[in-house]
Amino acid sequence: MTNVTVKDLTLEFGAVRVLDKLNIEIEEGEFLVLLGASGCGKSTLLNCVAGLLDITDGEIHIGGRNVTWEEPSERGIGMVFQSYALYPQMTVEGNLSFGLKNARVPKAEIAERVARAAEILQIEPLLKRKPAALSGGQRQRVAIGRALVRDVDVFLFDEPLSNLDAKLRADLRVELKLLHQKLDNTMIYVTHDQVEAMTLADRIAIMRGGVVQQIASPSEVYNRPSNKYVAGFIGSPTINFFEGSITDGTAPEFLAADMKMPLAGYEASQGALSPRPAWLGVRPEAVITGTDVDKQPFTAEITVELFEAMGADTLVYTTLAGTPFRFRMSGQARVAAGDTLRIGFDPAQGSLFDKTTEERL
Amino acid sequence: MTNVTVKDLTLEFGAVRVLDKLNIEIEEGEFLVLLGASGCGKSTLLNCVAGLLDITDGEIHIGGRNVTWEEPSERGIGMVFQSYALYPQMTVEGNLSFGLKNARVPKAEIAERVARAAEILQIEPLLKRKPAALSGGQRQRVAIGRALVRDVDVFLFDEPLSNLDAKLRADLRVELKLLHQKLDNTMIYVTHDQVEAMTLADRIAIMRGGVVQQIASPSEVYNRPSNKYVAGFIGSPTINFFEGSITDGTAPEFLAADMKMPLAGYEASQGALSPRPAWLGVRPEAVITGTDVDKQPFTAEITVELFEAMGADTLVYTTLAGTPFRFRMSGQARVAAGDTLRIGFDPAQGSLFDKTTEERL
Amino acid sequence: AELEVTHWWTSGGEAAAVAEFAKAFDATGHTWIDGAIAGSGGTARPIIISRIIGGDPMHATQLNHGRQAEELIEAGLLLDLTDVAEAEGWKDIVNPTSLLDSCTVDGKVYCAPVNIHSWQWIWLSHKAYEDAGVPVPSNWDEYVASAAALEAAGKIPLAMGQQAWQSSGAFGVINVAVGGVELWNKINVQKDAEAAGGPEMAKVFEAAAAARAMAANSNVQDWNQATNLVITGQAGAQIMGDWAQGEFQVAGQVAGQDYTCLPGLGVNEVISTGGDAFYFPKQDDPEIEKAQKELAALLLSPEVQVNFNLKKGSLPVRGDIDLAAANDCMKKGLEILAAGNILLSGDQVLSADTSGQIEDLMVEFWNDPSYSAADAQAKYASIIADAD
Amino acid sequence: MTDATANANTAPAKQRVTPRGAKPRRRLSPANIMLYGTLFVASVYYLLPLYVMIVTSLKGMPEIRLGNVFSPPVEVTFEPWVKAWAEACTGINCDGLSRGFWNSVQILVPSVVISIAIASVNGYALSLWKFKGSEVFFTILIFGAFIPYQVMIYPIVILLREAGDVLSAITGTKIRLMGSIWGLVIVHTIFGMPILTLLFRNYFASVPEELFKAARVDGAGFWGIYFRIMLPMALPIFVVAMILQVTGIWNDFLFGVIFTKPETYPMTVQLNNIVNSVQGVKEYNVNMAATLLTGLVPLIIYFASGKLFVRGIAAGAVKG
Amino acid sequence: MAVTDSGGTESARTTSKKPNRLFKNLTAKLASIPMILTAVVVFIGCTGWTIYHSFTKSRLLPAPDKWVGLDQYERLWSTRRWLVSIENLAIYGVCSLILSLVIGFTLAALLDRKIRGENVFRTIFLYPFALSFIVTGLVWQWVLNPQFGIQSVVQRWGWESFAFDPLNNADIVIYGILIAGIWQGSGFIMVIMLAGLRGIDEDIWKATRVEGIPVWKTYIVVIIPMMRPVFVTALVLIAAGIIKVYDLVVAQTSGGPGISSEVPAKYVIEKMFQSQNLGQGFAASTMMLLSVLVVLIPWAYLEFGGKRRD
Ligand SMILES: Nc1ncnc2c1ncn2[C@@H]1O[C@H](COP(=O)(O)OP(=O)(O)OP(=O)(O)O)[C@@H](O)[C@H]1O
Ligand SMILES: Nc1ncnc2c1ncn2[C@@H]1O[C@H](COP(=O)(O)OP(=O)(O)OP(=O)(O)O)[C@@H](O)[C@H]1O
Ligand SMILES: [Mg+2]
Ligand SMILES: [Mg+2]
Repeated sequence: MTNVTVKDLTLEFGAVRVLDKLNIEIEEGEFLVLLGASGCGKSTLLNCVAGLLDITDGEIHIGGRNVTWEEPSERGIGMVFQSYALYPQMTVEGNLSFGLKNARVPKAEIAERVARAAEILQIEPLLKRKPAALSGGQRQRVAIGRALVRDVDVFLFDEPLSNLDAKLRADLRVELKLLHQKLDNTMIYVTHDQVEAMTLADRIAIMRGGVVQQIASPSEVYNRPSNKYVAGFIGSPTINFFEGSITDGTAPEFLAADMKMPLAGYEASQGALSPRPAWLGVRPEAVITGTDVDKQPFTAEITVELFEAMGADTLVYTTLAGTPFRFRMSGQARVAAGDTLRIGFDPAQGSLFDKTTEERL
Repeated sequence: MTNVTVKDLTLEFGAVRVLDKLNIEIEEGEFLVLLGASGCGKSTLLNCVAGLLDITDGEIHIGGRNVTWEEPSERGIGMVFQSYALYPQMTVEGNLSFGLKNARVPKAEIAERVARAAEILQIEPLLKRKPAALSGGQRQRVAIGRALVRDVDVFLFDEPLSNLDAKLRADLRVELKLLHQKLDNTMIYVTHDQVEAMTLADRIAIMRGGVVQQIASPSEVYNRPSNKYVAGFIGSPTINFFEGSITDGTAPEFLAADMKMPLAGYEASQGALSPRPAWLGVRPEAVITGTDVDKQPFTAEITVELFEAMGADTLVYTTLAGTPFRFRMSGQARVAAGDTLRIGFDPAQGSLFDKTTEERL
Repeated sequence: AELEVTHWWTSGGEAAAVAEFAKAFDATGHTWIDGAIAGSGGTARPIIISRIIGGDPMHATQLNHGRQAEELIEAGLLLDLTDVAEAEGWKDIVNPTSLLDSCTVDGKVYCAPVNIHSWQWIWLSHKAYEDAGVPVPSNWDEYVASAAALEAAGKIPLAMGQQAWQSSGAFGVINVAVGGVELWNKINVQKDAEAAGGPEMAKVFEAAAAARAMAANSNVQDWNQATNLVITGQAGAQIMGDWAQGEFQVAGQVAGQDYTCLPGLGVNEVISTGGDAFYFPKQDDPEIEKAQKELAALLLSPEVQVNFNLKKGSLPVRGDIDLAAANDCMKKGLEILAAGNILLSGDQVLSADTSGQIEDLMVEFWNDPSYSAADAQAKYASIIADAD
Repeated sequence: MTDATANANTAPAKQRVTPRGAKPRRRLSPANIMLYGTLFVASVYYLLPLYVMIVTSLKGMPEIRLGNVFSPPVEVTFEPWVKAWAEACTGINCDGLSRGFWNSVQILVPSVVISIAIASVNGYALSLWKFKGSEVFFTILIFGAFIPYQVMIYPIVILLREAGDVLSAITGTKIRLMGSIWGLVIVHTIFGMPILTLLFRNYFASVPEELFKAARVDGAGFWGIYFRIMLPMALPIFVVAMILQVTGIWNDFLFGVIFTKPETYPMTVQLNNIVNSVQGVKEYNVNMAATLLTGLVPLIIYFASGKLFVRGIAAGAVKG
Repeated sequence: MAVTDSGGTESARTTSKKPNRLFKNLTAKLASIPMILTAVVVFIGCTGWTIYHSFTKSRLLPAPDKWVGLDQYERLWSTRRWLVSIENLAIYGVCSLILSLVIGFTLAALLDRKIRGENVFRTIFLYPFALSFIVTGLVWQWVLNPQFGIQSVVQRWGWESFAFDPLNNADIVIYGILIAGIWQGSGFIMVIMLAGLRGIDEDIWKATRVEGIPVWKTYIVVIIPMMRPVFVTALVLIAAGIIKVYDLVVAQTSGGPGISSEVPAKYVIEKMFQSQNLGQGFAASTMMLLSVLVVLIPWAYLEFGGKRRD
């Protein structure tokens, strides 16, 4: 059953159209991540769903009701902000119970709900403190708690972890994931951190300039990006693109500079691959070195120009077919600038994009 | 030849001792990264070296001179800040030349040096713009340029990339590395991002509470952390620790809960391993799954509790020997919560720490 | 030389009078730079004094003569005019002599008195009485009796400004009229607190309380606004010094025809001999000092005295001049003066501090109908007891 | 499934209006009536006196005596304005406010410039170049903001006299601070210092510290950083300081009258003279015209830079 | 923050000499000389001078040798006018503090509701601040004048018994002054409040809307507590103005009717210059200073002692 439906949503700030006839359907219990570069309209979309912005056109349905004209508090949503937006003068308990008190929920029930939320988020010892006396992670937990106590169906998160440091972010990410498994609410989560997006999402919606580019499961988005933008946006280190063309012939091949890359086995979206100028994207971790290289459909000899040893992995920078090329090796591998290496990969596991439309082939 | 020497540096803010008899020697042309948790005194140390803070005790030598009481501008250093700290009212060119004008460098030479720096950093087209009209990455480049034009021996960076988004950070990281290779200046670089530390540093100094914990090359820090703090601090995802003890016997073994892990081949710091309570640290990427498992000295059967698919890799959360245990699998691997997997690793490749002193054994 | 002269004569009649000084002085080849400060002595005095103390004094300044300048003289900040006084024979011509006495400290003369101002007048509006249909009274008692008729005709019986010095001055006038000169002297000169608290004084306070009731509807601030009420016939009378005459004159009214003046409220016909004097702060430029002395002499010259006092409505300080052009009221005053019915002025006998305290008391008393005469008298007596 | 919910939702909505697009808003909602009503009532309170001033200044005296203060002028006359500007008398000078205008300007310009210059340097030193005891001096300064001016007049008169003497002794020429424009400038600088210093200190404290450090590394000293970096950045707060000082100094009466002479009396002193020199009846129309004329300079400044003022306040004043 | 003057211990082994502490930040110290002089000589010196002379029998000129102990204070506290002044100041102070804050905040909050014509309204509320107290006093004297002002207009409309003549009624005259004082100063407070409101995180508003908190309640329960520093700034500014109130009273009522609108600053001035009793004036001003200290010291402690903004 769909829980949140956004129909033809258009939003303009004055003359600027920030969202353009946007459609999204979100299933009950789904964790949808909105991912995109800064300024692409993620927060705007979330605010529209929450009712915090007056939309220009379109409809929003939550839990089967058309809530387009309803107040935020009546939509059955809870929202968590990047800046936490805790009420600084109230204790954690006050923060959690403020909305309930205002809705005239009986005292006993308030206490119970607060206690439950505090337990779930493990913030019981903090209940009497003021936000200023909390660390960033604790604050964010309280902010989540504030949405939690409202017993709503839909949670909206606007970059909830951006203000935390890397370690804390990783921890809270896991907590959020577990929380979702426990509660099974619908969650819409805005981020521009792709690790968060990949690990948390049931589906990822990748936005660009107010338009959804692809909405699919993380692995689909990662492995079968629907266009060149998505492919380049997702993945770190960034995917390598070769500019070239698909050659006609019995077995399709990709011709970049002077290199021929066999495409046998490529799962084309529209059946067969026809010859045309195109981009080929190859992920850095798809590249293989060492003993198994020769099993790969495509192999080449490269010179290490620069390498970054990051502990677990080592990133090697080189040039292949006239374009800069990055690939990943094990952290245990010993390389040095100037070394010559044999690498191999399967171009058919990569992604092909039309040269002009940049759509996946 | 040592270029920067910090001798018994002590710094107190009022009653709080932030740096405590700190000693570091930095070779000419070396890239030293100061790594540590927030508040450990990295910026303070850097400011002391730059002469922006009055030190309480100790000495600072740069290029063989005792500069302890000299003005920042006389020390032959350039500094780059996290917030870029560009002068908002000046054009990029004005920003670059401000220091030179202050030093009454002849006009022609200023122009030349600015041009050279602009070329190195590829910011020629931006020279006439004000900082407000630049993107984050461009601003940071200008900030680096400001240090560059001063033709100094020592560059100090205080988290120069923290304010940039992930992608830009990765790009600029590479640029910095190349810049260092080209200039061969001494660089002291503060960060709390370990990827930066690992990839950029010739040596990493890991700080904690104003004290240097370990100062060594990245791979040494990563593979042979000198104590438990360093081991836990470096590496993402975090290293797994088993609490247990080293058993007496012909071949040393590590006993955690009911599991026996062979330690044959462990390179102990002090010769032999004597029986004692200890921690064993095993990195998540040292764990092997799939066909080669049985070649490993230690194998076990685990149940997947949670997994995070991050595209290139998948992180699996489980419990081993009674403690939470994380390990990394290829992004292509298909796992689900509840799956049972066979894993293996070589405990001797891990790190052992004394239970009480937490020093590496 | 250019002499900067500060004063607070800014109302119509006053300004016209001061212009006479300026004209005469300019005629001698010097320049009079006018430094008028509006808003009564209260505003002007701090300015004058701070400038003298601050070492950048004006060249001449108006001050009420009397005790105000005592300390400035002691501190040696004011110019000694004894040689001018002697040369001009002020001792002989200044009448009454008390005026010169007030300028004299340790036998030296420090100021040039320019006029005699008497508080002891009541000014009655003919128009108001015509409108009310009662004859213009000829003394205080008649006036009090006519108040009801005035009120019935929608007039304010007594016009009073609300500034403290007006309240205090009007009380002084009633004091002299009702209690007599002797009582006044006992209290103000001898500082007899017992007399101040005594039964005779009680009568004065009762009379003042009655006057207060008559003035209840008069809510103007400045004295000349109150005078204007009389001029326009909105009010029956005003107790005010002879400077009020200047206002009648400017309004083109004629004494005896449009208004009546009663010295000493028509009861005790006396003139209090307060007045204005000019002081000359010390300068270190002999050129200027010379000009200052010239100005001092000029101020008392017969011609200037006549012209000035005619405009100002005050009495000249010399007894040897003929004021043929003077109007009825002035003539009345001159007669009384000639008869020697004179009274020292409050400024001459009380320190500014004591005057200030009395003003505070009076302004409160006049404006607070619930302040009983007895309470006010008790407070008054205690002020007199502490006076120095 | 999706279709089902969509249909279920749209079907009954066929009869009603389907909520779509922006929520229709009533212009005259009770909330809006309250909001604008309150603003309107408040505006009346704030505008009433200005209206009275303008209307009265355009009436003739007879009309004033008859009508009420609020009735618009039947016959508009600019006579009072002319009189206030050029003809009103104080003592024997009958040249109205015109005399004071240039004096005010001559006092205003150096006072504003010097007081702001000194206060901005103070604020800058206090926020970025702290030295031992600097906070103590600052605290004293803030206390100074609360001292009634009147209390200080007497000692300051003496101080200026002594300072003048000292300067005379040093330079060998006769210098008088008391009574000269420079004495007044000093007084304005002193009394403007507490609030202005607070303003600048708060502003400069909010400037990123790294900027300051970068400039130090670049070899700029105290003045270099002040003039080259901080000054250009601090425009909004300079606007605030300038507005506060212009209005404060222009409106000042007490110091103007005590520390100047008749030939250099500022406009407010002339205003006081005109308003308090009652010649017969109070000429309310002239008084109002004079009042408006006197207030014109600060009013124009406010109307012209109101937006910058608010922005500057936001930048500096409320962070303390 | 910044360069602190926390010099270190002398260390003999350094070859480079440690500079003298006094010359550290020398330029900064030199540049601060005007401030230091003002603070020490003017504010401390003059205050001390004033306090000292309040124990003397100074008349027109300061007389440091005529020591009279507490006489001046005894007289001060037995003077009705002083007591009235204090009472007036208290009433005026409390009312103006509360009203300025309430009106200033309310107007700021209204302007912050994204209304049309914000600039116009803001200018209307702010312009009186550009006028001097003298002007303010005069205008309001005129508007409140029972013969031509509001009272007469309302009466002419037919409400014959309408009475509103605060300036002529000793019981309420201080409120008449208050009306003018608020008119003049509340616009500035409004601007400060507005600046404060604009600094509030937009997300807080969103959070309260999601939780369904009514707007008025959000202001009272959430926003106002968050604006504490702004209120403190406003409070300081208002309080500094209150203690100095003088011109307004002089222009509007000259302390009348009677002594019913006297204020301490006026008492000080008049005692010093008109009554030529410096000692008494100094005693009164010392009392004023004392009251300032009573208010200020706790504040200063909170601001500077409690949390060091280093
Ligand atoms: N109140 C507003 N008025 C005008 N334009 C706005 C407003 N709010 C946002 N925008 C514009 O709308 C676009 C989308 O903004 P939005 O905040 O939704 O981006 P975002 O995807 O959330 O970015 P970020 O990752 O930086 O949070 C931006 O170009 C922004 O400039
Ligand atoms: N001016 C100061 N006064 C007092 N304590 C200070 C001051 N500056 C820093 N500290 C303290 O010194 C310690 C070290 O601060 P420092 O800024 O060097 O940390 P850091 O390692 O750079 O942290 P981060 O990664 O957050 O930048 C912190 O505990 C901090 O609270
Ligand atoms: Mg956003
Ligand atoms: Mg830091």
